[in-house]
Amino acid sequence: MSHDLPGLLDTEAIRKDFPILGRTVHDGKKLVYLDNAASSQKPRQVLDALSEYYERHHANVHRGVHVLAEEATALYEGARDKIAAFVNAPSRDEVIFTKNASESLNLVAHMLGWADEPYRVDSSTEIVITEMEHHSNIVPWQLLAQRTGAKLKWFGLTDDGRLDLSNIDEIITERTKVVSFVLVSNVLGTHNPVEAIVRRAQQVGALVVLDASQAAPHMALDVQALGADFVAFTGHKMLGPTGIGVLWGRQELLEDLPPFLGGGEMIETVTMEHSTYAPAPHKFEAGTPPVAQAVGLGAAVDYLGGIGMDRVAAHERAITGYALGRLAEVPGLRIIGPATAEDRGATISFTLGDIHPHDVGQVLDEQGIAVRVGHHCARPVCLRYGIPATTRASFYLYSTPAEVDALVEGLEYVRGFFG
Amino acid sequence: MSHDLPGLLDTEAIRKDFPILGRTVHDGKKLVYLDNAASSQKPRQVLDALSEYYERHHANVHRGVHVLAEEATALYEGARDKIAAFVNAPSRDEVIFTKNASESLNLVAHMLGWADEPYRVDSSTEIVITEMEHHSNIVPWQLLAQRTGAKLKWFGLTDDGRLDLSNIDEIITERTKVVSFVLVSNVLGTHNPVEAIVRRAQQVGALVVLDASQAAPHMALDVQALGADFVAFTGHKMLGPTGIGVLWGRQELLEDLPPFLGGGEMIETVTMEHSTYAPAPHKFEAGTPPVAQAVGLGAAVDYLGGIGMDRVAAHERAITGYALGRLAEVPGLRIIGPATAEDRGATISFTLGDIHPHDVGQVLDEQGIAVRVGHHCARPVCLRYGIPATTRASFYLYSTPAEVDALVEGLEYVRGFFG
Amino acid sequence: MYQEVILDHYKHPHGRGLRPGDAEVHHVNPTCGDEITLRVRYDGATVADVSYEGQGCSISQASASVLNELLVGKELTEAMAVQATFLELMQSKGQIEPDDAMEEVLEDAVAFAGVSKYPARVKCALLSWMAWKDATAQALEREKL
Amino acid sequence: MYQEVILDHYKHPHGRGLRPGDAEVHHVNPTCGDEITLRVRYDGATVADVSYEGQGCSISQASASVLNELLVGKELTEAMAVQATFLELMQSKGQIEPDDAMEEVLEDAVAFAGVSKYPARVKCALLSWMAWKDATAQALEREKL
Ligand SMILES: Cc1ncc(COP(=O)(O)O)c(C=O)c1O
Ligand SMILES: Cc1ncc(COP(=O)(O)O)c(C=O)c1O
Repeated sequence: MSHDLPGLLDTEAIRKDFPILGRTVHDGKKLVYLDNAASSQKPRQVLDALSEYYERHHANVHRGVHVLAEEATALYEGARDKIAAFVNAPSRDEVIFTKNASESLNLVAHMLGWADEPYRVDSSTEIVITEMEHHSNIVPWQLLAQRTGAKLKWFGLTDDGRLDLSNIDEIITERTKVVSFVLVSNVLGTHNPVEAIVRRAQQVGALVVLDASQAAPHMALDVQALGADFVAFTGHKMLGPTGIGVLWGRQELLEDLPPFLGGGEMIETVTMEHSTYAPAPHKFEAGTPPVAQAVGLGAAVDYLGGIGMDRVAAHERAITGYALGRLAEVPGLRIIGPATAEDRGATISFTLGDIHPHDVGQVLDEQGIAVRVGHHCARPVCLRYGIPATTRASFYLYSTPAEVDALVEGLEYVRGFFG
Repeated sequence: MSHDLPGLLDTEAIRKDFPILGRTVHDGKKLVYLDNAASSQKPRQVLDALSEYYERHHANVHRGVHVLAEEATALYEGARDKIAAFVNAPSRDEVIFTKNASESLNLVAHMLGWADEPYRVDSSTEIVITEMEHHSNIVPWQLLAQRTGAKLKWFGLTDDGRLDLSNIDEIITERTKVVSFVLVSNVLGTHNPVEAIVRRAQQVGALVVLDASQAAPHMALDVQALGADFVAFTGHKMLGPTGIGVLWGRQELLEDLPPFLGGGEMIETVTMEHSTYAPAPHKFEAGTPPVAQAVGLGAAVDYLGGIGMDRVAAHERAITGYALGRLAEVPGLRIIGPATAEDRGATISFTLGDIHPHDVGQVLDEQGIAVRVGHHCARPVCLRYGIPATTRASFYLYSTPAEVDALVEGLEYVRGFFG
Repeated sequence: MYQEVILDHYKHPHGRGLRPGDAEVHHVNPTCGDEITLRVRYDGATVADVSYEGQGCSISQASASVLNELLVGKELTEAMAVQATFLELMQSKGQIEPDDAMEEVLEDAVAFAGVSKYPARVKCALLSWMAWKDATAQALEREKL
Repeated sequence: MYQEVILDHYKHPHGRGLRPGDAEVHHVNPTCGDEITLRVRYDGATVADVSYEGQGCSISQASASVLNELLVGKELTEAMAVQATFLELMQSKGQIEPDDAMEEVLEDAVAFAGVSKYPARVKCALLSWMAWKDATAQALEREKL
């Protein structure tokens, strides 16, 4: 198999940075890790940043007048600067650290539920999402709708895995307070058109929330160019540690909207009767923050920035194109989502005849190939396409064409096994 | 200075496990870390568990059928088993991982705000806290009170830093739905009497929430013996990583109470119209959990368990007694909180004449001594005692009598400097 | 994990399809979306029929087929004992090596021993057995009324 | 950080105490609980008085004393320039080595250069200066009405 794909990164060098990629499983089988949409692996540089932090600088942040507290604070707030630069935020104070993307999205939903006008979601208003959302961008809005009486509406999907925007003017109306949707789907791989939705939302004065969990790891993100009001993503999918997520929000909104979690760090002054709150981002960061995890995420975006997000995207485009081509050769394989590399990410879901994805995944695993199977926390997508589940292979900057070949061979073996 | 204190641990051996304790600051001054109530340092064993996790086993947990996902899930759920054993929980399913103690406490407040009867907090009901709470156990209840119309009441403090329970029957009444209080104060060091409060709460059918953030690191915790309904604590203060907290809750309550954050992992089944939720603990763990942090916290409780929490407590009792004695020698020093080692933790707050704590802390820092200064996220305590702030020295299992001596010498120097 | 016996039951399931019964349940495995609708019919204390329909992986399908083969015709108490033994085996995390006595009780179902090593798949194997237990409880409940 | 000048101002503060003024503000440093109540009085465009009371560390107390010494008697525009220069110095993270020109503007206040290296203390040093700016804005606002 010749792999002369334009745009590929030097994966041989990159893979050396990721200790786990050298692992073997099932008695010596080389690990082929194709579960990056669930979580990425971590380079040595991120692990070193974590160790260095704990071995040399750890203390609780803010308020401290001793050396360690000052160092820890500088590292934590320095990580905020790095993330702000990574997504081109106009201000560092617009970057809120959360525990994961799910918390980021819940945070927005809660703020809007308790907000004053003009942001308040109540029983006279509507919330818009889409049928391709991750549960983390469905359930918070269902809860908000139940608790406020607001109506939840959504965009449907076309047969080829794209948002159906044909009825956009009926879905997003004068009653719409917020439109929340995924930038890149974690099941279909679809890269959604932001501009059309933002334009319509702005017409009716609705806020726009972007779930960029599957975008931030894979492409240059520019929150100013996107035009959304909030952008959420999660550290562990972009080479960072578990236990950290990000919510970017427009400064004016963060000033106007009420806090969510209450506690240390988010206050200005507290009496038993009444408290006032610190300015954003601290207003939204109650309690001791994920300090080490922010430092680790800072190292992760340094690593990604060092390579260049455009080169990461080009690499994944090449791998995705190659994978789509090779998967098309496998008899009985049906891609769930866009069949071409255009406007899609490096996540490919498929079914294989009537072999259940669990069985596909298990037999692939026996060959050392790690894919994810199930509904990928986006069950409505499966319902929409009338399937119980999919098998999903997802790539990242360290993925190689040889791994695509291994997947295809593995699938042939699966077919034989259950044939 | 002879230090023949009964109960001391072999700190020489223990300190070797903590890389940061070998650090020097300010051009070669030995670090004397007395800011443990803010956050503890981490032993090598915890850092190794983190590295090992990321280098060998990381994947997203649950739902995966590949080796890494199974290993990561086993490690994550194994950490839950360890925590459950550490606090003697009747069931592992009662242990919820959060991002910190603040989230744990907010989680309870939100559950009660959206609960059905008999738990529901609304405008006809009352919430009880105390004047010695950390902001993280004040603000969530203030927010809940504001949003539901419930009335917030609290126990006051006696002059010697203890809860004033003389009016317990007026404070906790038939209208009380929940009583939330700190087991060991992070400012005063006071160890509060649980039994009397639990008894009265049970009389009136109120739930009891314990903020054990300053207890779990320092003594054997037995949630069954405590008799509370919820117990919250935080990983970073007990040798664990940042980014993880715990909420223990009674199984029946966790079954009955509504979810808080919505998203992946916390659902049973999702359609666009409606979702059902997984059983606890997953119902309360939306999104990718702090997997590595749970593993690290598991290693931390292994470390603590290896030494034995009773021995940790004895060590700290010895250090505290010694420190209280030596601090009494410093002219102008006033202890804020119980002046004897009885029913108190290893956290000592004080003022030094009219030298502002900021200045005390800064000049101590120049000598390598790290203490915390300010209101320690418990401003009402300062208001109660009519002081702007305190200086706080807090000890842990690696603290030595020699460090107490260094503190006392440092304070003498401070007095001279501003004298 | 994929013993011949399992693959056989998967490819040629026993008693599949829904037939009249005394109680019906619908169980879902939320972690993977496997679903089963299962009906039980009792003839006095005898398991007269277990009929089912559903979608799922080979493990969950084969397990339902084995269940049908094993339990239909048995006395309820005996069937309960089989269910309990199967549950014990599946929750053993690969620690139980089925002995002759167990094989006698479980027959084809011992082939699932290997599955117990895979926590993510144990639920697949148990789906129909849990559904059966639930449906049986409902049928008994109704009897009483 | 603790220059002689700073300790002197701390031990012997200038102009402390509240006297009549055109506007009063109350500022708090939430990170440490330092508080100041500050009044300004203007005589046309001249800073006639800055009176204050509060509690705080040596840095915040000395800084208020220096402010009083420096600004009282100055024309508003000049006082504004001093405030801006002090702000710049304090936000320099220890990167600015005050030159003669700066010393001429800031006089005793240059002693705070060292404080700018300590992020947790910068707010202490700025507390009174921010309060002064705020009070001045209020006084001017009122003038206009
Ligand atoms: C008594 C007490 N409660 C709650 C907390 C909050 O813990 P965290 O900041 O980890 O949420 C702390 C520590 O800051 C504390 O000392
Ligand atoms: C599109 C999308 N949104 C949200 C999430 C939730 O991220 P997390 O689990 O880190 O909260 C994920 C990943 O699980 C995702 O793929």
